[in-house]
Amino acid sequence: MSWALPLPVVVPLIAAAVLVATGAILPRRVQDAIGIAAAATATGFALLILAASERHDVLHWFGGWHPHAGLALGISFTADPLGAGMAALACGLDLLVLVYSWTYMRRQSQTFDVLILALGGAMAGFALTGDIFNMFVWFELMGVSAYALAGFMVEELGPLQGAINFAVTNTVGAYMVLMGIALLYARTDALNLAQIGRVLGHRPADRLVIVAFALIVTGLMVRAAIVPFHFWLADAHAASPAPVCALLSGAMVELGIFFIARVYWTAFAAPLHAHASGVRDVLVGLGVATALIGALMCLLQRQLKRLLAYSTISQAGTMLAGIALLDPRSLAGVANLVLAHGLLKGGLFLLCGVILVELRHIDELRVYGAGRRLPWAGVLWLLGTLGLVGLPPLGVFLAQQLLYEGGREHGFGWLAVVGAVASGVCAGAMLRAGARIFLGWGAREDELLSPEPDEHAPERDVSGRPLGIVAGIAIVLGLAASVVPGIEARTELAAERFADTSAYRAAVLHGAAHGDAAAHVSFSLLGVDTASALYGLGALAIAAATAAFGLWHRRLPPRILSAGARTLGPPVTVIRLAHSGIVGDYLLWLSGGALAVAAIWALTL
Amino acid sequence: MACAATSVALCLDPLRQIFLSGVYGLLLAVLFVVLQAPDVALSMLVVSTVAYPLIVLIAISRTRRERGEE
Amino acid sequence: MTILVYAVVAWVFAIGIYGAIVSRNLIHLALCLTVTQSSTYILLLAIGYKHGAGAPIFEDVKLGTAAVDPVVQSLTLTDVVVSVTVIALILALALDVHRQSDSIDPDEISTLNR
Amino acid sequence: MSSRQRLRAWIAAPVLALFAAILGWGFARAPAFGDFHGAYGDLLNRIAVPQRHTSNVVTAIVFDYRGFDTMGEEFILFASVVGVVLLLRAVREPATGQDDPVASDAIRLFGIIMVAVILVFGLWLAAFGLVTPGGGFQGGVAIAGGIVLVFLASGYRAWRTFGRERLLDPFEGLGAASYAAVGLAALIAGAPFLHNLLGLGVAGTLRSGGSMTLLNWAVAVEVAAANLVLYTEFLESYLVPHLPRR
Repeated sequence: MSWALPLPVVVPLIAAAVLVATGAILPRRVQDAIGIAAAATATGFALLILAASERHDVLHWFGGWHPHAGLALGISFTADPLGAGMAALACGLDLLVLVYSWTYMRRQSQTFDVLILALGGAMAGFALTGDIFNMFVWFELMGVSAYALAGFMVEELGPLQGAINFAVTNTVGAYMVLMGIALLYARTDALNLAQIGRVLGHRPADRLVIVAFALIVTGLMVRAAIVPFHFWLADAHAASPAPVCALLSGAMVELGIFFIARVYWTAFAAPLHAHASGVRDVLVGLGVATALIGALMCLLQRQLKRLLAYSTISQAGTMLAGIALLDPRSLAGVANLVLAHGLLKGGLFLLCGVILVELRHIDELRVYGAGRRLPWAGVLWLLGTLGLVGLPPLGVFLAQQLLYEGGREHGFGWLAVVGAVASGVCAGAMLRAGARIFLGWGAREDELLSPEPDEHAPERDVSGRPLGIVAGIAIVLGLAASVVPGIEARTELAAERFADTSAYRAAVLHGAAHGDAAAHVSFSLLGVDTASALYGLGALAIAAATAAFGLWHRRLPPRILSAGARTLGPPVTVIRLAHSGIVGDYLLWLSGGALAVAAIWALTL
Repeated sequence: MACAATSVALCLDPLRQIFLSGVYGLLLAVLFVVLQAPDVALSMLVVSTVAYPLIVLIAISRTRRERGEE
Repeated sequence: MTILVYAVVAWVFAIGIYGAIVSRNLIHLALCLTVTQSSTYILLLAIGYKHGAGAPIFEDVKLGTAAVDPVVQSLTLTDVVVSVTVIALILALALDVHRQSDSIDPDEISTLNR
Repeated sequence: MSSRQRLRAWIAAPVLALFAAILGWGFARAPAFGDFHGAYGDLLNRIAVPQRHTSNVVTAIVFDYRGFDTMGEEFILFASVVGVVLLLRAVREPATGQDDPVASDAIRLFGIIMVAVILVFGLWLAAFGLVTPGGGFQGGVAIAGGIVLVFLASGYRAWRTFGRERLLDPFEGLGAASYAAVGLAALIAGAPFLHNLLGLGVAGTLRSGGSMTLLNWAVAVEVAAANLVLYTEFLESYLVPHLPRR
């Protein structure tokens, strides 16, 4: 299978280049078809690689430069099930987005397809690479194509500003990553992750390793939208076309999280072993802060894409907290969360596009009640929301069950409560918006929500129904992600392999088979744990209460309302004001956050 | 080096800044030659003398001109 | 010498970001980012430098002569390309912003006030 | 300067000073300046010339040992140029009756001579990349600069007829695609991606390095075309009269 590894990356990239080269010759529809075919091929190969990697890691040494006496000469792709799964998810979403754009972006220029393909190829490369500088290259390619896509609607100021904030903050993040890579090279003479891990493992971490780790993790956290590096995400999402949001939220943010895990396990686990609790505390803290602040901001939005964007931030916080537990079981949970969330959130963003096409606005107060004529869209919205809250046993439920179990083992049992509250509040905001739009419930005005510039709808003659089918596919797949027979055992096995650093090294540097070809993976059905089911139902209750409050808070007794406003008002206002949309502010937050992370680790490790 | 970088970053007038950044690019190129990296020095040279000034100057004049018109 | 070199790298990195934070002009901001990025070039090349060694080009030089590290140089080359592309994109965005609002001051164009 | 900006500047200064201090604190454990002995680089310095028949080890790394990075890098350039085209499309409405910005014949002649010099220099840079410093990227940027000067010297109208969509885009796409295609060819032939299949030639000559030569020229084409698209787009945005905003 080794030969197939470059293909999920190379096929979309070649297709992108061919589309540009033939731009003046081929009609638009043929070009779209080429793009879809390329994305489908890439997805197919990614799934093949995933299947093959279940038995043992698949390696590809570019240029045929196999390691020379354990010293990596060239660049390797290393596919383990989690990496290959990430690649498959990214390619699959890329394919869905291209199919969706066949209708949605009908009048737009072909450059849209080109950039989507480049973004897809870059994401696959990022997921598969085993070389840290190569990771940086894909990081930048993802970034460059995504910045341009975020600024796609150049006729409006909002998207441009969102794209600038996105580009500037992520560029600074990339420089931090690069600086960390340079430091690692100074210490280890290596760029291959396995080799870096081997050299670093010789002695405990010193200042240089700590600073390098802080820089790399900070840079990745910018991409992963972790508080206080998250500001760009909502601005970029609020303004990008819906299919672009689906890719950014569904796969790109998660890739940032994924690589934090990758770089920790392959390179830093051994030298930082003695300090694991210090690393864990900082990252869990950031994750929890992200989950809660994301949820709070989510509650305050009325523009649907911005609302979903903050829900992504909140989920990214849960993912980071899960990874920060540094334990294979939680890692399996995060992997399941990435899969289910990626599909569900991708589908929900695509659904936003449907709402925009059919109802001409995506502001929940403006389209109040107008969704009554689109009952199927309302059902999809409800299904997506239930999937995201983790209604047992669907959607992200399995992920949360694994995360809770992992958290309990490390004395972080309270994480379960935080997770339930965060996902409950986000889902509550989504239920509230859905109830306003599709049922016409609640008040027409809501002074709690932030006014936002609305989005101009695309062409009038686009029908929402085919778009809705694509969105529906993503949502249904996301709902089913938990209940695929055997998925729990498989991800747990995959996560254990992911965390088995020494076997990874032996596989990469000495060609040893990594993974147990004979491992029996059962196709057992998901066992629902009572405690997790209770947490899931609790989150659902929180969601219902939040939604009800959002819809009918004016009916509460005035005394309660004013007391609530006095206590909660000031902190909420402060958090709101921090999201100023000014790039200088965001950079200041970024450097302050980087300073804090580096300083805490420098002082405690 | 540090002084040149500082002056580029803190120079608030865009036109003067692009001039300074050209000088900074040249300085970097010289430094790279000293560090025995002729390949990098060459690309720094072509980038900082051809690519940046062209697009940045165009961007500056575009934004200037219109402000003058109104 | 060692301390001086690394201090310069840290300084250049920070001053570039500082310039970007206080920037009142997106074009200025883009050039500040190039300054930040230049610190990574210096760091990479400084890491690979060896006293008394030549360039890693063996045209008229006997093979086996001491040469500085070639890997960091190839990384820096990639880095230079990346910087051009990012600058071009930000400038293009700045031009569009200017067309919409007649301003390229990031503080003036904020429409996303919540 | 608004109070908000002043406040930002005052907070930023200590934050970044501390950040620089932490960076320096970590850097202090890096190898002493001038005293680096990286096993990776040393090994490549020893084996690259005999294995790859190129005298420039950096180029051997760029196009062979780590050629895949370079492919990614080409696509970064490619994607960003596509992005610039996308972003500037609104600024780029058809313009009417542009005058030539340069009027004097003497200037034109001088320009054309300069251009010839730069073009030759660019081609030389690109061609000898495997032997001496330089290579596809540096050569490509220089060539693009030269061509821009041709058209600036000989009048803008000539430049417009040059045509981005009909001429430049195909070159840009083909440059990027052919780099990947060279890699894919190796894969189809049953070797790893980007494996150097062609004969390596004699070290120090133009035809050394096997498929690295192809990759080098693919990069040169891609970079030159990409830069030209970039300049065209920015020039267009400059020359097109100010359109009323919506």
